[in-house]
Amino acid sequence: MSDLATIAPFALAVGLALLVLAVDIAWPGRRGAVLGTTLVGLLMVAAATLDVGSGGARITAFDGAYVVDPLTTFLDLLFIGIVAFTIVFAPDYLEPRGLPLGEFAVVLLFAMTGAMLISASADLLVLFIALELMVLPGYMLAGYHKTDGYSTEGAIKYFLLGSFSSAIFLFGLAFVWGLLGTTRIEDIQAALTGGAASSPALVMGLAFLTTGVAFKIAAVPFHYWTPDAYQGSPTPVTGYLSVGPKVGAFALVLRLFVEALGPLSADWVQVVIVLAVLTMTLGNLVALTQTNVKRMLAYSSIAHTGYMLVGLAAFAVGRLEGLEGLLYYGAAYAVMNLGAFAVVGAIQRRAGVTSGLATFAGLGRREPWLAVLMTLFLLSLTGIPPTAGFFAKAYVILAAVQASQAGSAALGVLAVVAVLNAAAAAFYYLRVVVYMFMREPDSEQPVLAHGRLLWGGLVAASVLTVILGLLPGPLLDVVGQAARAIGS
Amino acid sequence: MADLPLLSIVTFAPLVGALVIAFAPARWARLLALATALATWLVSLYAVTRFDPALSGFQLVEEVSWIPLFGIEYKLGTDGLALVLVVLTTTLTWISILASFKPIQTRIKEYMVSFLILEVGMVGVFLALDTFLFYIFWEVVLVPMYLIIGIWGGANRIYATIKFVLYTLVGSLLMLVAILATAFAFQEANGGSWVGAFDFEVLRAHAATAGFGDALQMLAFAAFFLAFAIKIPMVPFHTWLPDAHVEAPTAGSVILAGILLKLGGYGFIRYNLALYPDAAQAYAPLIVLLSVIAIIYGAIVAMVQPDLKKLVAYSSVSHMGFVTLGIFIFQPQAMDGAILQMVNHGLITGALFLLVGVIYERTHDRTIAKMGGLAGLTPVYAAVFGFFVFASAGLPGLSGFVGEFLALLGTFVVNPWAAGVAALVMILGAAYLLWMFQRVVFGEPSEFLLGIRSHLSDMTPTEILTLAPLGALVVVFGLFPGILLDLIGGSVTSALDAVGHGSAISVDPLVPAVGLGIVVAAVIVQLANALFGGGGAGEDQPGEAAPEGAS
Amino acid sequence: MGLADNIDIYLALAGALFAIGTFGFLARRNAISMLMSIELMLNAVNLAIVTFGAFEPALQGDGPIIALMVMAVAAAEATVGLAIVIAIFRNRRTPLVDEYDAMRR
Amino acid sequence: MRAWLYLIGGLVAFGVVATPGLLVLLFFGGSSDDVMLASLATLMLVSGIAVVTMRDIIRCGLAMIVCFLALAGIYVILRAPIVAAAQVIIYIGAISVLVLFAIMLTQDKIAPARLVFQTQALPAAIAAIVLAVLIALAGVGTDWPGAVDRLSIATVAVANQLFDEYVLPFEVVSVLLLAAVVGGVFLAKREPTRRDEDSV
Repeated sequence: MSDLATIAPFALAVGLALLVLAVDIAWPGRRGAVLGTTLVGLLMVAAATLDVGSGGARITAFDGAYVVDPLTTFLDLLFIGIVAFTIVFAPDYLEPRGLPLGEFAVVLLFAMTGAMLISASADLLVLFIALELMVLPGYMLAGYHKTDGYSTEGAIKYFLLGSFSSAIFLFGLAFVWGLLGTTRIEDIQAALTGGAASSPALVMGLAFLTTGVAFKIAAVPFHYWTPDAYQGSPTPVTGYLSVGPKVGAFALVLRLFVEALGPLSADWVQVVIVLAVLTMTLGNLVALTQTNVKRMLAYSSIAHTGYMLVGLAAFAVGRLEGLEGLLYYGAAYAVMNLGAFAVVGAIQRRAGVTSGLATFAGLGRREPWLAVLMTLFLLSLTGIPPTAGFFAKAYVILAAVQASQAGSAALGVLAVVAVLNAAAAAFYYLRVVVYMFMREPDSEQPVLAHGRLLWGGLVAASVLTVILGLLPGPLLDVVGQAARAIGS
Repeated sequence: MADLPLLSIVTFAPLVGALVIAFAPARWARLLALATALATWLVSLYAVTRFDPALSGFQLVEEVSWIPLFGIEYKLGTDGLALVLVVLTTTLTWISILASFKPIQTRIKEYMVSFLILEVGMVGVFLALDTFLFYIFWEVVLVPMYLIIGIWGGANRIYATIKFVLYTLVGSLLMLVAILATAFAFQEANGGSWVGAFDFEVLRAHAATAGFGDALQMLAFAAFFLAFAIKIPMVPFHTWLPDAHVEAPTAGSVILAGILLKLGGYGFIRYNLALYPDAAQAYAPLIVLLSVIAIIYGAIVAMVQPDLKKLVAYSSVSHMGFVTLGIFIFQPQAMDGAILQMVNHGLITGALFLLVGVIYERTHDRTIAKMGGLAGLTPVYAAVFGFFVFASAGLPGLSGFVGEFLALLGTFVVNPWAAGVAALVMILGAAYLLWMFQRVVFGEPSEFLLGIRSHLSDMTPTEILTLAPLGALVVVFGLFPGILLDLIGGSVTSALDAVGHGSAISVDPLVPAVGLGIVVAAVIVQLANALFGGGGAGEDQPGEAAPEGAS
Repeated sequence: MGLADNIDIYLALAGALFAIGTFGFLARRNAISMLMSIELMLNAVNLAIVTFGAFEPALQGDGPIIALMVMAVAAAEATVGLAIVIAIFRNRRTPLVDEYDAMRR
Repeated sequence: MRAWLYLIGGLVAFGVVATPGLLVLLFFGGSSDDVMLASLATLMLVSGIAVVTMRDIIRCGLAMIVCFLALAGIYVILRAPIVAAAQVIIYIGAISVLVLFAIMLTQDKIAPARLVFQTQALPAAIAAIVLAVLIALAGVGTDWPGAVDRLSIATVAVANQLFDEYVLPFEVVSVLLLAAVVGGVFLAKREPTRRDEDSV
């Protein structure tokens, strides 16, 4: 396959972003045109991704800087799905606030190209630039409601900490590169396997890389940008930010730590275990005290990072299931969290409505279907069967349990910490249910009309949430293939 | 007919009904729900006729591969124990739905849907033969119960529901870890193949032959035990129960006491004994001790409750203590007794909660001190109430007696001390129940009741209809416990085969002595509370008081 | 061997500049100052990269190219960052980051 | 009077920067590169510290330009003239100008720099010093494989490599810049719409 054919999905995605930009300039303010172009284009990108990845083999291009394997295909499709959901949920929120959809779609698509490239990187330089391509649009999206003080405040904090962590990450990258003399992931892996001497510079480089990545996935104690950025952003953006960049950052972790630095897993797994415990526990504890649903979901997304790190830790001590669990968790989390944020956004359809808990009071009576769907997403986030969130959590815990029986006692502790956290999380997720069904609103709130697109997206998300919980088989196969691509 | 997936129908018929109700007009919700519950009940009765008690092992098994990667299956099957409990469930469900017709006046549709989904979960727990499937049903039970208490419950319902959910989730999630660990241990032993790793029958066979490792057994047993002990509930994991009962609507209480508590006892017999027999032996003395404490503690705390519903709730703690005692003494009679006790407690306590509901409907109060002289005001009610109070107190000839008696008999063989203490409590139980009955029913009509004389009608035909089948069963099972014993004989034998018949757990006489000491201390605290604090067992923290009144 | 031929000197310099930038980021309260600090950090990275390129034959041609790429990334970051600074200044009339605390109140 | 102060200040600054170079010359007898490096390094660090400590943010911006210039000089010593050129064009020509522009736009006279530092300035300083020492130690403590004398880098070779081995990152960087421009224009564009604070 020629280089160009191999990067077709990425090239198409870039082309799509430009096309949407052109459409928006040619017919300013035509939401339908933007939406249609974007969704059809995303379908084509997805088709190209499937086509390129259909062989299931590992294909490289550009002298081995670009790679397509089942992991790439899985992650690319996941990103495309995330962006598609975000685009579908966005208009209902943007329209009443007078925010344009065109630029939103363009910037979002650029972010998607970055995320797609991360998962296809076989070179540290490409990996870094792809990372920037994913996060820079994120900063802009966070500040998308630019006349709103909260949105810009979140954006500047997100930007400053993001850039700071990028610099740290890059410094670590430079040292690894200088020490091993190559930026190709394969070569790094080979050099490390071949016993490249462990030196102070390598340890330091590793420390910088870990810190930078911990910022990107918002692991405690590097999480403090999350709540402000999430709460301030326009709600559809929050949904995207809590899922897209997180999955993207985990893609980075997989390519960098699991693949390139895989031979050093014994060194970094200790850090991952500590991070996982801190992240789950503190994320949950702080989420418990929140009275704003958006902020609560932000902190809970920190906790979910912790569960995913459990999978990573289990993989690092030798269980492939950990990696599979991590990927499954990523997909499940994307669906249920986007759904939950979509409901929050739908409630805020009228400009001026906050996402405080009080807004949810009486929703069960006011808009029963919305409340029922929200309940489903919240139950899934809690991890109650038969939902996607349950199976994902069970999978990750299974991996940790396996690892602990294989002799790693720390993983056993991690599994127990994870389930206790899941139980604690029930408290704040169910509190929203309490407000929706068991509290009467302080003031009368009007029933809102929601777009058909929003309903379509919500139904799709809820159906996926249930299917991923009840019939995990097909996705398990995909995830297994993806995990074996880098983890064997 | 033989090919009909009978158990799946019993399990999922309520779900179908729930879906229909969700999309049907609200005014049909009640009748549709009742029809669904009755149909399910009839199917479950038909399943009983298809069941052959003479055969050992599981019957009517249905098996479909579900998540082949891990050997997880959709597998249902039943033995006598499960079948008895399923029929108890389907029976109480339709009675509860019928009993909810009048009390539940808001969001009827949502209520009926929740109730039917609850039934799916409960029946599924009893019938699942795959540990993963079992866990899913186990958690499915949680959500509708949460909604039933949280939406249609009393003033302090939000506090109660959160407590209920957190207790239950902590236990069940640790159980999930244990389920996964067990499956993985099996997979390792099985040469890396996942086939059968979640299949209960395969696991049980493995436990009986090769056996699981000691460390796994001890930890996994503890995790399962915690989940079930919270559900049953055993002292000291019981504190959610009084809150949940007090706040739950009547039908919720009936199901909670009648079925949900049995999930714990069923779990002990089905999973703890069969999968981790060595650990069961090791833990048994401790559990017997806890059981004796629960029996005494529950009875004494019940005695000082000022609230009718709380009294019945605490009596449940005491009665369920006989169940755990009977199970973990590893004696055939005792286990027979434990299972009978589960069924009978379901019938009797269910009825008692219904009766408390009847009086609450009329008076909007449950304080014992405000009652009195009901015998004169509502004679039918007083008579029915008396019947079930006597049944609960263990009057010979009624079913409550049989279970407790058998459990004590079995215990006596192994551990006369424990049996002796528990027997004393039977008398105590009679005492507090009869004292309560005396205060409520006899004597002069109280000021309070006279004040609302006009609302104080006697029982309606619907109410009698809900209680009549329970009463009939109490008499039948009291006189002919053999019906049940025949059905469950196979289950008891196989459970005891796993763990070792009548294994001589020599419980030190110290054990009941220590238990008695703890209880005496508890009694003093309770009495002090009752005298000076006016409150209950220290569990009525103010909690998260809901701003609005009961709905 | 002369001072300028010692790789450690350059790396120490890079480290010092990186640390200065880190200090600036953590200690300053003005958004633009923080952005400038980040630029210092990125320059430190570049110095390290060019150093590796200059001292290791295997990386001879790669150092400058990677450094150029990093510069381009820095330019993109600065564009976005300053755009956000201007947008927030329109709302809040202050560039001091620690006064952006509306959501914690 | 004022002019004299500036002159003296300039002399002192020159002295600070030139002294290390002279010292190197005197004590180590270093080559011209060594002398240049010592002076430029000093200039870079001093101006870098000025960037993060000075009260007036406009002067911080100017100090940053000096810092970048010194760094460009160091790149020349490292025999990477193309990077030095890019440093001047991109960092000084584009980024610094952009920063100064933003400073002019946003510095309000009513918001003087009362407090330059956050409360955690002292711990941050300690952390930074520890960090610098650690990085230096890590560099010194590592035996860099294949480290030889400084190599000259032929510009033509760089160009060839850029469009051969590095064509993918090159293209992606262009996409990145495009994305930044699109978003930057949207964010910085003044909207006619109202100012509202509601979305939280």
